[in-house]
Amino acid sequence: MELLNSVIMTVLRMATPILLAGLGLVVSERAGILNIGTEGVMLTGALFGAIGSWAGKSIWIGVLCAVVGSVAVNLIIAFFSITLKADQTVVGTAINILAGGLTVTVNRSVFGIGTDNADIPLFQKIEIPVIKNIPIIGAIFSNQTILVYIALISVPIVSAVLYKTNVGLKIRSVGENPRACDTLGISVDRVRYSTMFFSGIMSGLAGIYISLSQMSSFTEGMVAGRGFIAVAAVVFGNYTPRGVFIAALVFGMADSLKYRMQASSYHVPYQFWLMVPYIITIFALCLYRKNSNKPACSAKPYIR
Amino acid sequence: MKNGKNKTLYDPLFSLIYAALSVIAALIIAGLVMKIMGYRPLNSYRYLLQGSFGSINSLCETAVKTTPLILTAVAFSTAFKSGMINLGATGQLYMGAICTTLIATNFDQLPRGIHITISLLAGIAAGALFGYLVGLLKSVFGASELITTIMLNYVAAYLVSFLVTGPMKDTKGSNSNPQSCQILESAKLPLFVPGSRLNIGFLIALLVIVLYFLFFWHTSLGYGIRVIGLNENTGKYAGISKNLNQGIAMAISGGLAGLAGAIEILGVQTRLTQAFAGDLGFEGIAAALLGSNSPIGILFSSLLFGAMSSGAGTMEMLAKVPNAFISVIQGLIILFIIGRNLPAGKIKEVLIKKHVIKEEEAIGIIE
Amino acid sequence: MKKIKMFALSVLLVCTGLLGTACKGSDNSSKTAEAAGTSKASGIDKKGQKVGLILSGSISDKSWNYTAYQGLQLIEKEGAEVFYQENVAISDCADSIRTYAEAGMNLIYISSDSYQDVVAENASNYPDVTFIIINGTEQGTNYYSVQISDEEQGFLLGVIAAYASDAKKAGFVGGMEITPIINGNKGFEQGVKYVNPEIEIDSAMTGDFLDVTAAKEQTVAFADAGVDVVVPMADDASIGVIEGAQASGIYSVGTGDGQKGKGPDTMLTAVNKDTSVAYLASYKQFLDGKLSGDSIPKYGAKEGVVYLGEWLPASDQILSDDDKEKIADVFKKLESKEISVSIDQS
Amino acid sequence: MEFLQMNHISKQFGNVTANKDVTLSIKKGEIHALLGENGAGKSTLMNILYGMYRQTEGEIYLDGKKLNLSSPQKAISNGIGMVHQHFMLIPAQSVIENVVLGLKDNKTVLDLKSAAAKLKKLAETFHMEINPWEKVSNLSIGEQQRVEILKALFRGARLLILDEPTAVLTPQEAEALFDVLRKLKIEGCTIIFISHKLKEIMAVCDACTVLRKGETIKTIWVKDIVDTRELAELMVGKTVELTIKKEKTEVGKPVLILQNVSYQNKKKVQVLKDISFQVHEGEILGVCGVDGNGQSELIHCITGIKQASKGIIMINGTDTTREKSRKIMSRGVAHIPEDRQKYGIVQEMSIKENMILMSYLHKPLSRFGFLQSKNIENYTKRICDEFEIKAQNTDEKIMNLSGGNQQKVVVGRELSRNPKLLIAVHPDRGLDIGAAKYIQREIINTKKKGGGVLLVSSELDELMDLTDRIMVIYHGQIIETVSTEKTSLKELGELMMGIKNNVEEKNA
Repeated sequence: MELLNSVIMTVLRMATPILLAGLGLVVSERAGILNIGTEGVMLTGALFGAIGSWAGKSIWIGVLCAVVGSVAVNLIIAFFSITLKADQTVVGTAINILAGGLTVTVNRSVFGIGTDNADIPLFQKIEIPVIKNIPIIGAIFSNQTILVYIALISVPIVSAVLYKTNVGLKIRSVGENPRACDTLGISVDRVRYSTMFFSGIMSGLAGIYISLSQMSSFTEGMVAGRGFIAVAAVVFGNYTPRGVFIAALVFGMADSLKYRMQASSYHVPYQFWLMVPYIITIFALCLYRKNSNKPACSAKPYIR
Repeated sequence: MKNGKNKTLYDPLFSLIYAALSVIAALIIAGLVMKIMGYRPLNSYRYLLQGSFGSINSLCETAVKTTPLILTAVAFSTAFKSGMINLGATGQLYMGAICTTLIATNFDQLPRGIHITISLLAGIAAGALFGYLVGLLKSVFGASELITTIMLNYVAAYLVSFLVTGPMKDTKGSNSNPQSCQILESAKLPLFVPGSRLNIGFLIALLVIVLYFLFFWHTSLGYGIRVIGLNENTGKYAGISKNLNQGIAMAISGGLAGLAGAIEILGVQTRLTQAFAGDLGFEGIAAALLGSNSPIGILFSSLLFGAMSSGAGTMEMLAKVPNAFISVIQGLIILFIIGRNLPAGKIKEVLIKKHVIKEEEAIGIIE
Repeated sequence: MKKIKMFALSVLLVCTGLLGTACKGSDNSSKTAEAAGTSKASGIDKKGQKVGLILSGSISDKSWNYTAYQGLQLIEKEGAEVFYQENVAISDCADSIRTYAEAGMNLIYISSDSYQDVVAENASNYPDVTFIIINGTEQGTNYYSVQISDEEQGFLLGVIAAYASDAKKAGFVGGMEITPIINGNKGFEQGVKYVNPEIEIDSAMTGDFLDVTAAKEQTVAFADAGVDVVVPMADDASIGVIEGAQASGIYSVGTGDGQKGKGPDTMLTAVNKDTSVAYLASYKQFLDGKLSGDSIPKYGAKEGVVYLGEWLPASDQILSDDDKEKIADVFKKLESKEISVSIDQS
Repeated sequence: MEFLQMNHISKQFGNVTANKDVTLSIKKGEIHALLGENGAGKSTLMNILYGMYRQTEGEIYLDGKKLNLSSPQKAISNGIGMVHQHFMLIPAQSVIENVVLGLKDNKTVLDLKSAAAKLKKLAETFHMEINPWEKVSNLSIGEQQRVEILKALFRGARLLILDEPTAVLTPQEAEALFDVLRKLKIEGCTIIFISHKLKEIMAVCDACTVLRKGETIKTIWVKDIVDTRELAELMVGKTVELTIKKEKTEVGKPVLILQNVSYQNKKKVQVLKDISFQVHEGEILGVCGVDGNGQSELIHCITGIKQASKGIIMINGTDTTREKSRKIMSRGVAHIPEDRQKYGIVQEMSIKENMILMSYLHKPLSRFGFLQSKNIENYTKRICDEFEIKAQNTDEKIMNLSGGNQQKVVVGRELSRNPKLLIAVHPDRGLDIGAAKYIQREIINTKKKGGGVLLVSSELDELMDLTDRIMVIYHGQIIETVSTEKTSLKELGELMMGIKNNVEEKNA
């Protein structure tokens, strides 16, 4: 039982950053933006969160900085891909390269190079009074940091916003048929910019989760491909929040399996466990061919 | 449709000037950032230059670094010409490197020339197959190459990691790092300038640029691929198969990336290690875009990026600017290049608006 | 309107960056200025020496490369002008050596034995330059090796872990399978067996020195498998092991005092390995012309490279004073070379 | 007082005049037809009314109020709704979502249920059956059109513009649509009905304004029309003076034979039904019909872009039914495609590169897989001279050429291959008179050289000028083949509108 709890907790921990970023991406991808640059955006969030929390002596200032940093980078991507109609892949690639270099440099000039971790306020684990006492669920769902709860709660919220609200309808429509939206008086660019704003917030949270919840400081290159995985999770999850949730769990599961397998005596080389999620994504991509929710105008700039 | 402004915008000379301006602008902004961070930009740039062009040796190093960039850039451009965006150069490069290493660490009876040739061919073949797989996934299942290539990058990287920690691990060496055995002498690429690391790989890369030019502008197959990439409908009308040509282009693209991996192994690395390619794949994409997929453009932009990464070491070693800063400069250069759409976008917008109107007119006429 | 928003945001972005920079500001700029300037060293010999360091990882790894960097800083205090390059790929090492040699370095430190072949091949091209390979096994006319006793650190870790394990199951989380880690692991096994041959040992490599998350999850997985004491040897990622132990409520022994903040309730102590001592010592030998190719010096407990950290509060829960004394005793025996740890057996 | 009054509207695109001093007045509660040939300016006029384009000159009054329609939103808020020929729907979403999309008074959380109830009620008022929760992609074309109409009505449209609404409908669906329109009229809605099908206009409209070449010709009451032929004449206008001399040539053996060819598209709609005909050497066979009656599919089947689902196609005595287009093209077939921008050329390529599109695999342009630049250059120069293509040099990008010159490149490329069979689809659409006449002469030349020509056009004048025989296609069937000498514009106009031979009845 304890083992199960622990496995589930690992899965949750590993899944959270992918889930957070993925939920943001679902929204912007539904509006027709394929954001390869998420990796760089998350890195920025991770670093800015650490800086903010350290300089402001409060985790909440950290959260604010992470969000501001990520949103800013995401809006740069938006500016290039929406206003300048640049190729979204290219913009994303450029941002990844840029952020990779900039975070290293900024990190060093801010935190210096030392063993003494600067004293960074971190996320505190939260105990939820009632749930805490329920046997299994209590162990899993109580005593996590707030971002895990935000990620979990965001799944139904994002789902509701996408499918039940006026804004959500606009977002989905803009990705499907921008021209039709234009004839109905919806500003395609404005909707797309807003989704990039939101996705920036989520990527920022994902970033600071990695640096200050999963870990306790920023280290260089710490996002380690999770941004790309988040992009893949959206495809794998067939562009729905619930799907992204499942995808994030699968990715988290594969990650946790890797450690379990090393700790046990099964010796399937861990690299193969690590490959699994990527291969599953490719399979998912092939299978969704007919029933894909992929927006019809994904990754295409709208030119009036 | 005749638009003077538009014409000048795509003029090669204009492109060259624009690219040069982008580089300068990126350097200025990066310099400012450096200044803010407490480094000395001018001093750093001096070392950057010294490290890339300062001596025969630095020139050779620049050429060494340029070699895989040219190959991955041409790989990206080849796929791009057929309308495919191949973000998988990294993975294809690894697959090439694996197969090359397998051949190059075995078969010690082979004469040198043959051993090298077979090793290179193995790399090309492995990369080509991996690239073709992407084309196949697209034509059969409609899976977007954007995602599949990124996913396959990881698969290949983990495969390398598995091989060098497991089956291909060097158990006889002086240290126990996860790496393959050293390749045999008979498979090492001959040096081009003795005493440096510059090997004939650079010549191969230059040859590839020439072949790239010949292929797309002077062969029937290349021409057909370009038609598909530029206008699928016209291709259909002329009976040029989209699936076939995109598959061929992806295979060539993957093969070139595989060749990059092969040359790295045979000429530079001499053994397979984890993550030895680093960001080569993505830098190749950047070089291709910077050179707007033209042979000359790719040559110059690869040289630029190659010079940067060869100078980066010197800049770091002697001006103490972190290596990572080169990425900042590269990222900025790409962004400035895309910024070209700023004026072009506006003009295009007008053009396309006109076109749309025409289209709607046409629709009005048709039905 | 859009543009104004964008502008405002970019200003914010820059400001946040600046805020951070400013906080560090003065400290940082003085560092670079100092590096370029001269020092007030005493001996004539010491002045104007140029020392380069080639690193396999990042100096911010808070471990191997960081202590190497600290060693370089100690050397700088001795009056030398110092330079370093991080994340040098093996294939680029030759080029780095050339650049340093051409820039007039007198001494070049090579931080890892993975570059050994390259150094052996290239050293003769630069007869005026001296090379020191950390953890190397070969010597030549102008290159020398200096070894760090990773096994002694591992041994001590093993001893402590053995005393602290109730479940008779101890875990070792390594980064990648490279020489120092492998030696450390061998030492660890001997240390555990030294105390109690019946204790079961679980070892795992995360395959990465940077992926802190991987190290943490590996530790949690160990805990689930019944391990109740765990030790890290994964450079940057070691923190993850301490955090993982804290999270799953098992004990850990750190590899640096700096890690204690990550395991307030479960970290017992640290067995430090400060390679900077070795750097400084070998530099002094270099200055005095005492570097010799006869035998390879090994820096361990005796030389002050490996040393026991202070006992942390958590240690009182599981270790009796008697245990602690025994551990201190083992350390003394290591210092006096009464116990020698072998790396030959596998 | 007129409900809608458009005064002296002119619209200029560059140097093309789409509308010239058009005046349109419509009474409240009227179904008003806008009749005209393709390119007569109907769509442009309506797009101006819907705020998509700004008129160059002229004023619009609705209910006595002057309107400034700078965007579709403005038009919508003034009670103008438009059902575009290409539906502006989002297939992946449900009907009700499509209907409420972008409504001004939407609440933050959508109340789709009450909206659906409202929609249902609205639909019932007009005897339309619709399931608000069905995904649009699952609906038939007719149902989708209903959604479009409801979308407009839901937004309170008082004036509804229907752009060629029956073009995509089956006769039954069209009948249902007419019922809806009549009902709408009773409820006080004003409707503008764009069409060139006389029968429909007679059936459902109150008045009709005829446009020709961007100008208003006449507005008449439908009840005053005694003979529909009168309308056809108004629409088509007087025959343009013949400048091309038709010469009799020897008609030889058949180069193209179709036997009972049928084609079903992906949506399982029977687009072509049992088509049989022959084209002989030295003959031009015209295909006449309103666009969208199966012409494109017919051409695609012959040229191998699509595969016929039934029947046999023979070219020069070989069965090519299952052959790919490249093979077919190499059998001496030339094809001038319908939309040169989309199909005929590659904009980003040079003249030279566009010139070799069909023959880049063959000697002397290619040898051992290598393109022979010298031969290509000479080849291109020769064609440019021969076909009077005006360009600075052969390396010029084709997008920098005028539309006429672009088309000349296509025509030159195709005709210089000395085709035994030429398939030309709207070869002079969108060209100025000079270029159009030039291309027409070239088509005649092909015939003189002994080639057979299949010419698809919706311009009757062109067909009368060029062809020997004319085949009329209607709803995917050949309903009549006439000898050009013995027919008249009037007869053709009636045939293509399905008046003379009532096909629908024949089908039933």
